[in-house]
Amino acid sequence: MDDLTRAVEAALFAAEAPMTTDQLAALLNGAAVLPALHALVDDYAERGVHLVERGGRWQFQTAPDLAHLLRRTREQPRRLSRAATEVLAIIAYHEPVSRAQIEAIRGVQTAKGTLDVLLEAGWVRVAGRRDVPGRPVIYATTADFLSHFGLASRRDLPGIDELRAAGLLDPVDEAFEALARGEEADEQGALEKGGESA
Amino acid sequence: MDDLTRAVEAALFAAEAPMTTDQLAALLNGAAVLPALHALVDDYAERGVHLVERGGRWQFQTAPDLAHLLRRTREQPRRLSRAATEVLAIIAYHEPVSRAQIEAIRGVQTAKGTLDVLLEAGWVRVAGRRDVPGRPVIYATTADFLSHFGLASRRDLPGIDELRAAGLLDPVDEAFEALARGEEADEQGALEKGGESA
Amino acid sequence: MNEPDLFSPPAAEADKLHLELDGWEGPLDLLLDLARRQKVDLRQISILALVDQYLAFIEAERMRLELAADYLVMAAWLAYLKSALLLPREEQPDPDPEELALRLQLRLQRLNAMRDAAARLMARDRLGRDVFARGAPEGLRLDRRTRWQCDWFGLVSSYGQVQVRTRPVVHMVRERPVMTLDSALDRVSAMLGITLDWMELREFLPARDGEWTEPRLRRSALASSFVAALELAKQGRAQLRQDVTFGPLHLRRLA
Repeated sequence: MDDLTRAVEAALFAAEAPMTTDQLAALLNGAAVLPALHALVDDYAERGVHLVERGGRWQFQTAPDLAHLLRRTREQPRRLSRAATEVLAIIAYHEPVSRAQIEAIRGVQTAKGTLDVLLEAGWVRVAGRRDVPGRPVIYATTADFLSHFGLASRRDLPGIDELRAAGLLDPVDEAFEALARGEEADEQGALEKGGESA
Repeated sequence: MDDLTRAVEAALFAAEAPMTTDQLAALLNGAAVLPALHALVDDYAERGVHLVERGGRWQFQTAPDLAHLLRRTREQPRRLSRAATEVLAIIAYHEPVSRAQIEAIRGVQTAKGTLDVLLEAGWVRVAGRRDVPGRPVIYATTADFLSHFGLASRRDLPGIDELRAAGLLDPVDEAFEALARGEEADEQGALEKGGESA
Repeated sequence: MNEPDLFSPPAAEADKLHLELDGWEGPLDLLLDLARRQKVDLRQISILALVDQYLAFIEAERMRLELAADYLVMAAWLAYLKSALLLPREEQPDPDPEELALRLQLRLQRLNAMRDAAARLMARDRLGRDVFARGAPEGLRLDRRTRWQCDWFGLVSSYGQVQVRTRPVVHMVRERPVMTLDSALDRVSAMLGITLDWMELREFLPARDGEWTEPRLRRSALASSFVAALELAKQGRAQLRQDVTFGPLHLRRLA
């Protein structure tokens, strides 16, 4: 590799932004850099790094076929908060349902973030708008929701009578205590207890 | 060039900081990256960009002989005071070393700012405390120090082997005892003429 | 001079010192600089000549500047060293001046070694000055995505809790037999009127028969009587006494 090509290679490597041939030439005492650029393009063609021209500016970049190696996604498991679980359950039992309805059923206001979490988890979707004044957004569960919870359909969710038989409608002190401690407020930020919708 | 080598090349190229072999392997699904690294070192040996190892971390950098072309566009790194360069050398050649040891060699107290400059530059770190009365803090150099000065490891410090062989990294007391015992009679021949051991 | 090799005349006497004291970091630094001017291996340096140079320099500078104390301390020590070195060998004091000279020489060698090492270090190809890392790395992106977790039971039981929480609830408060404070007050003050002796608080409670056998009612009576006793004491109508902590409480009429 000749010295000019080496210099062009080093200059582009160290550059903080893509460079035009004029900029390169100015750096390299007016040398004719184009042949060196073409030699480098060929040199790098089969490598993990390519030399490319974009709108008259030259830059190195990693080979597109390796992008998957350089962008990694790490999944972090995290438990759904109590508030989000309740909202999810209400949507599942009552869908399609508006936010105001959810709040009426829960007896507390629902923080914006709570629904966002469920949308992000892919368990809840926006199912349109209700045809009433204000046209509120209504929410429903997704196919992912069913598969995550091992349900063939929403009809597989236990009914009120079954819940009672299973003791799930007995008062749970813990639930009240958690509310009293403001656990939801911690998790959801601006959540206010005892909303006006009760 | 095989796919692993291409991937290692692309990863180091895209990385914002030097990478260890472990980090590379983690990125590339546990592949054995060392052969690929060595292949790349050879590949780039004659080019304008080199692949180098600094303190166990690998990085691409421009070839030193092209410095004159690239330097003009760059800000000079911070100039260190003579005191700071001496303190840095003492830490590098003697590490881990306490402030008192540094001062014993320099024969002068170390201004507070001198060590701070080196710590701030990221070249020196606190390496714990010595287990002697007063538990003095001890200092050592960092991986960034090796990167900055182009050292693969501390063994590459200029002249360190000669200094060690000549006893010049030993404290004065030790060197004096050794001379008094005549253990280093051969190496230190010239001193004997003036010493009391004659 | 019994060691002519070591204490040979300075090699570079010609070097006139026109130096600012600010240029040195302390006396050892100045000594090393003077030693380097002898242009010989530090191992063969003439300590005596070095001492002379240092003393001459300090003398000259003293006229011009306020010398820092450590320079003067070093000068005094070197003057002592010089005189000791010039003594005939058998008269040399303890510690041996040649040992002191050797130690000084060793220190100068060590400082010199580090000064050279620093210079060689700084002259290396330095990242950001001589060699350059990638200017605009694309970066290895690590996207963090949350995988939300919730199980069937959690879902269903939280729905149950919503139902429980929002279902209308009727609270029933059962009536409980109590002795009111008013009746306790009447009772205790009436009984205090009977005697001037100390009486234990429990003696003021109704006898154990009929409804007064009921433990909760007795507890209520005891509590009300206690509050009544406190009230009477406050009004200056009764006196309270308790001999030990948690012991029986006695009261009597205040005449």
